[in-house]
Amino acid sequence: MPDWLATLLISLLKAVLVVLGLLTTFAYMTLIERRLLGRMQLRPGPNRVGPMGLLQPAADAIKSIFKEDLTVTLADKLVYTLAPIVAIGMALTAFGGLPAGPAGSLFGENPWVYNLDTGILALLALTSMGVYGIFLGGWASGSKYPILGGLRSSAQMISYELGMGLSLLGLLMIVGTTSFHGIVGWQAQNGPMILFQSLGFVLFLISSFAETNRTPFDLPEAEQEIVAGYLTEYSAIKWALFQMAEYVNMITASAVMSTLFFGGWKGPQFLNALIPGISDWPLIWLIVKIAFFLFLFIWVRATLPRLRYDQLMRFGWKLVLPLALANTMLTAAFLAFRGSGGLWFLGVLSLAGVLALLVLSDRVRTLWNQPSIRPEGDIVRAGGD
Amino acid sequence: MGVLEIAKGMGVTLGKLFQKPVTVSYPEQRATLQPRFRGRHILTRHPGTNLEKCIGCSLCAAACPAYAIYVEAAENDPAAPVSPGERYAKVYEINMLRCIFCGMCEEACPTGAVVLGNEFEMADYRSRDFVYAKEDMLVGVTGSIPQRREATRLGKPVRLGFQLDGGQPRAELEGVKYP
Amino acid sequence: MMLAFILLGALAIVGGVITIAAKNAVHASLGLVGTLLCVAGLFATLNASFLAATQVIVYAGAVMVLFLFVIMLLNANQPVTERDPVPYVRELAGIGGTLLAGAFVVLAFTFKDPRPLAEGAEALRGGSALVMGETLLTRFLLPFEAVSILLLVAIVGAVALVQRPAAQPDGVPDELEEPVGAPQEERRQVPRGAAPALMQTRGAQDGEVRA
Amino acid sequence: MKVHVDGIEVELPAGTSAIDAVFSAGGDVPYFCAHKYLSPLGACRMCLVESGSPRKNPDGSFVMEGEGDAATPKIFWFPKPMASCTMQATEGMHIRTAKTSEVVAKAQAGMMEFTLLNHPLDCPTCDKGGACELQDRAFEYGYGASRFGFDRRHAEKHYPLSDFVILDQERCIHCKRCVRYFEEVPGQEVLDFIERGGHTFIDTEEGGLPTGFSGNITDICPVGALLDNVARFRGRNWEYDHTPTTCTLCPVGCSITVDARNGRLERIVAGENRDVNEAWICDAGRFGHPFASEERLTTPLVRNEDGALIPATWDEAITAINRGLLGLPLADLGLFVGADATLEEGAALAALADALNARHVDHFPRHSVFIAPTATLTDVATADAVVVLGADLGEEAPVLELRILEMLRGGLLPAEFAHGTAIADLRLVERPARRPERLAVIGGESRLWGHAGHRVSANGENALTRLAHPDTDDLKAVRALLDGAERPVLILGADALRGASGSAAALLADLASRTGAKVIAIPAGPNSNGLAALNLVPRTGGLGVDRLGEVPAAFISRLDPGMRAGGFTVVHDTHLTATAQLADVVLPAVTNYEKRGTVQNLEGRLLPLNPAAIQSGEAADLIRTLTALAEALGVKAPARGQRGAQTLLMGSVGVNTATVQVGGALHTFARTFVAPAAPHTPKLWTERMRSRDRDWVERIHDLVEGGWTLPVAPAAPQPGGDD
Repeated sequence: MPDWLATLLISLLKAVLVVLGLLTTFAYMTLIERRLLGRMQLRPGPNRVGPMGLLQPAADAIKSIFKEDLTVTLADKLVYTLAPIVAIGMALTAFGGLPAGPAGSLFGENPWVYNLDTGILALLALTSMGVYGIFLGGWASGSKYPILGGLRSSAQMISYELGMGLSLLGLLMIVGTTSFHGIVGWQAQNGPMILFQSLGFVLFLISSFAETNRTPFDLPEAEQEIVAGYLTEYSAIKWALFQMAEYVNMITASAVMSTLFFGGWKGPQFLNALIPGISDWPLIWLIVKIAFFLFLFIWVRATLPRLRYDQLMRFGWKLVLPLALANTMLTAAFLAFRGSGGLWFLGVLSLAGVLALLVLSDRVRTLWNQPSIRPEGDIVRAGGD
Repeated sequence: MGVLEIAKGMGVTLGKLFQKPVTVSYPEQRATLQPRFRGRHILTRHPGTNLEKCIGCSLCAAACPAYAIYVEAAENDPAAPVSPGERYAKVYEINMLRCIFCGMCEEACPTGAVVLGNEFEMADYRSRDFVYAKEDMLVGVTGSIPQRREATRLGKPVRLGFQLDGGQPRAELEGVKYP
Repeated sequence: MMLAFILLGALAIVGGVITIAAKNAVHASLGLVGTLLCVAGLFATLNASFLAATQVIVYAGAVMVLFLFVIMLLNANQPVTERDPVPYVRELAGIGGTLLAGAFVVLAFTFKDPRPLAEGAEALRGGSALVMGETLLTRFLLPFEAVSILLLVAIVGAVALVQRPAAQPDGVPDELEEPVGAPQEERRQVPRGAAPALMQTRGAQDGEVRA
Repeated sequence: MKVHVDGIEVELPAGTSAIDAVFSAGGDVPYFCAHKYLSPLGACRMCLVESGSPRKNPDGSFVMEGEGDAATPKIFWFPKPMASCTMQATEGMHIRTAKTSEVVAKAQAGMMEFTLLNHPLDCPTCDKGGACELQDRAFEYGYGASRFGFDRRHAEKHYPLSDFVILDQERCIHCKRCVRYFEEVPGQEVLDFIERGGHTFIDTEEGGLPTGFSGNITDICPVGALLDNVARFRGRNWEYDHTPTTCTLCPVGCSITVDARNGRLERIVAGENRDVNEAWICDAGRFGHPFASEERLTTPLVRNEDGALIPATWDEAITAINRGLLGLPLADLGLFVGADATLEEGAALAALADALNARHVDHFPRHSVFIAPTATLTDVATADAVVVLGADLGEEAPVLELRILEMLRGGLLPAEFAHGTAIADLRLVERPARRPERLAVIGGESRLWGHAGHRVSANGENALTRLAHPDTDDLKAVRALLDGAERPVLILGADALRGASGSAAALLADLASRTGAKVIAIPAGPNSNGLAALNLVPRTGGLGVDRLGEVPAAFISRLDPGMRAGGFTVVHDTHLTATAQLADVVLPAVTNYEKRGTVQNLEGRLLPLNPAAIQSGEAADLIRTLTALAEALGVKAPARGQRGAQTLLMGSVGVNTATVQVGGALHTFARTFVAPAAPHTPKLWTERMRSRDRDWVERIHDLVEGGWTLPVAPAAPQPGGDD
């Protein structure tokens, strides 16, 4: 077997493993989320299928697959089918570039599917393509609510994509590379990035919630307002694919946050003193970190109510984007004029920014919580967003 | 402090995660109902004579906003009276599909004969099975029509899926016992 | 590599054909998205991964989404069945196509050595952001800034265009205020040329602003 | 006469009672004992008002109040409230009701409390509940609470006064309406107060109430003391669908209200029609309704190959008729209808007969002669001499008997005001003097016999001849009564009309013109008068109902001659009668309680019928049935519904029955059709008061036997009982 073929096959195998892993995680994420939400709402949650409800995902899957797949008469059949595939495809592809351990640690192979020099950019590119799934799904349904929902959600995702990208610029400036390996390596030497880019992390976290359409930014699925938005006309497996894409995006977002701000696949260095080499164990650390962020996602969903649409847009454009820009400027200024000062000072500055935001949060809220006053004549003819 | 309030809320939800759920796995475990819960009607009897309290006056039917009640009265047989007085309900039917459990019948009843009890498990398949006759509602009859049908099929006593908080039904439900 | 190049190139051409041939505007846009993605793939095969990612983020991820936005908002995805709104557009397209084909023919005959390309790739050194940024902000600083000023001008122009005219005292609605969702019949009464021109400028300006 | 009620001045005729003055002024006074057609008594004391009149000086001028021009006659108020139903309003009288007078309001509330003192809280079980005057007035005028905690009076609660009327002595409030009714209206002294004070109760003589008109006391009882035993516990008053219509069991055409519940006819109560039945109906009309809900035919029946009648659809029945009448000349089809059919139905049948050129057309029962009525029932009540010739009114027209008895007690009709019949007409007196000498009864013995001053036993056929030419002293006396009276009325019954011929009509006309008597000939059937105006008698070469057996094929509607036609027989009836059992096809019919239409009563008054909500399956009235019959015969139906039949009627007799009002209107048809008829004796009681399979009275008896001796108090004391 030639080398290139072996590499290809191994890459394919890894890809398949990643997909399977992600889908299994997705399946059980639905269960875990429902159970956790249930417990947070003082009820047991689904516990009927199998012991403790463990077979619930299987039941859901069977149901989704064998349900009647409805298609609306006015739907654009091709795009209607393509949309969920685009959504899940982009979601799954995005995860492959994230390293889960040191090179060669997975039975002698690298624990990642592909490695790009422009890792973060590629990831952003792929997630930005995920908009198409929602957008086209809404349009192709040939129905009013889906198109409203699709427009809303794509507007939301585009808006927050900017904040998300900008909030990473500071990080990239510090590290000087867009490769995940480089970032992880830098963090292994200098400490987790959260220490120096807490403001950037907060903004990235918020943008991630918005990008993955999770509460409190789950407007695309706002059932009360637009009857589930772009999902309205979808049923059966196509619906499940969208659902899958959302959860996979959530997992990816968790993994990205872990990798970029919390040291990625490496564990805390001080633990090496207890068990030598523990921080280099593959998979474990990444999974633990991902699990933490997934729990955070669920926890927030159990707590926060959904934003209003105008609040959401104002929040994105008036708070997240300017702050991300400010964070970029701050970091750039620091890097340009720091002289011999250590990075800790940047950390302090960033933390101060976060704290200032916390303290000012009530004042700042008017930025996004109150509709701006417009002249009467304009309001009458206000079009869509 | 807007963020602080969010944090407080997060704290609340996290705290609830470690509390015992208030809901129960209903069919296996019994739900705990407050005694004031308003479920399926009970036609009570006078405790001493065991005569039906219902005198067939139709006032419940008149008060019913959903037109769920149908009453047909008849003259008591003096040898074997059904109710004290001259009149009793020969036919007393409530359509549980129409009933909105508002309790107006209970309020209208001059003798306290019809009282909303605590049973609520009445799901069934055919709409005609939701018309509860007198013998389905008289005190002493435990369980709804489908529950009793199922119990007969299995040869077991009817199992009610609830218990009362405090164990005692309302005072109006004379002679009614719930597990 | 060659295989990937041929595949992506063919797909890009197919996407282009769809873009111009599709009756449905949304399908046409999707074809364009496909082409853009394939071009990004071509960049990637040339080791210009930064360029590829940027291509996807900016063009496929943002510009085309906004195109689609506009198409959906204007409900312009109905197949074009009437005669062309722009006069002589077919003739112009024919001339343009001929010129382009001629250019390609000239290019094909004069094409000799792939070395400049390889040199470019070498210069990019794997297309990392570092090299890219250095090049742009040192050698090509002036063009870079010029382009950004151009974008700024476009933004200002777009804002100026979007700004609605003040309501007339007599309450007569301005021609520009014609509702975008008006039925075809009504729109046809607008003097020929005015409405399509409006649509065109809107589509373009939106794309520019977000880009 | 000017009377001031609560400051409102009203102009009233002299002799008006104060209570009517109040009602004329638009005021309201509660009352229980007063009744429009009974004498005022002042028993319940609820109608208390304050009243005062001006007083005159010995010189004839009014005692004045005030100075100079502002002086007005001084009103001398009675020191205490007065019962307005027994007080005559006088010129210049001032009346204050509870609306303006605290004293009156307090007095009425106190009186209500007093009345309720011994009234049991039976309302939930009482059939009167919801339509009870005591309930309503207690709500409007009572205190709303009782101050008395002691045990109430206990008395007989299930006391059957007759098979039809049940008395609850506890509920009685001693208004004496029932007692006065029996004394004043049917003239039967059978019911009275016994004991005194709070112990007063009502009882009958031995043997209970006489049947005839006893049911009216259940209508007039203001509480639930006297109740209709047939409708006992059948439903509550608000559950009934009330349909005001006309009773068509006899030719009087009393106004009734049919109360149905769940598609069953449960109760009939009297309606008010001053011109016909005032407020009274007979027991046959009131209690003789169970047939309407018992064993009704609900689908057509078709005789199959085995000779059995099996249920079928109308389409199948039409096919069967079509097949059965195949080859029969249409003119040979006999069309026979009962005489309680409406005018519209008759018109439809006549039109179909015309269309078919049918010869054998008849309605039954009818007399051979048609004597147009010249007297109205009001004429009867206000006559000064009535001669009843050959009639058993109890079987033929019971309420006519009441009107004759009204004549005997002076012919006083209660006054009429803007607010309706006088509530307390002071001219009516309790136990009025009767004048039996004004009534002569010629013929067989009947209930009226006992009231008549002149009784001549004569068999019917030649009684008229004998009255025209009196041969005995008795008859001469009757003739003298007739000759001497100013407003005599001659009433001819079935006995006199049976087998009568044209010469009898001429004789009657001669007699009437000589004596100035107005005439009522009681028709044989409930609507015989009306149907006589339609060509529903055998035509040239045609046969009547009496020769049904010779008719080749027949359609028989609501008639039970007990035999079938010579050939194919279609019967349209409400029950599976003897005739229906012989028929080839039976079509279900509706009773007159379920019809819309018009009938004409014995005095020539057109009266409307309204359909009550009684369940009768696929039953159809005659008009729609004839449509089916026409379809089976392959001809176009002359009328397809009520509208079409009304148009037909308009065309044939020139009467627009669509405009007939509830009270009815007198009408004389220009043309009548007569033909020889079989003799017929109406039997209202023996025919109508019988269920098809079982003696109806016996059923009531069973009911009475089964539930009568229930002890008032159960073995154990009832907590919160309905005492």
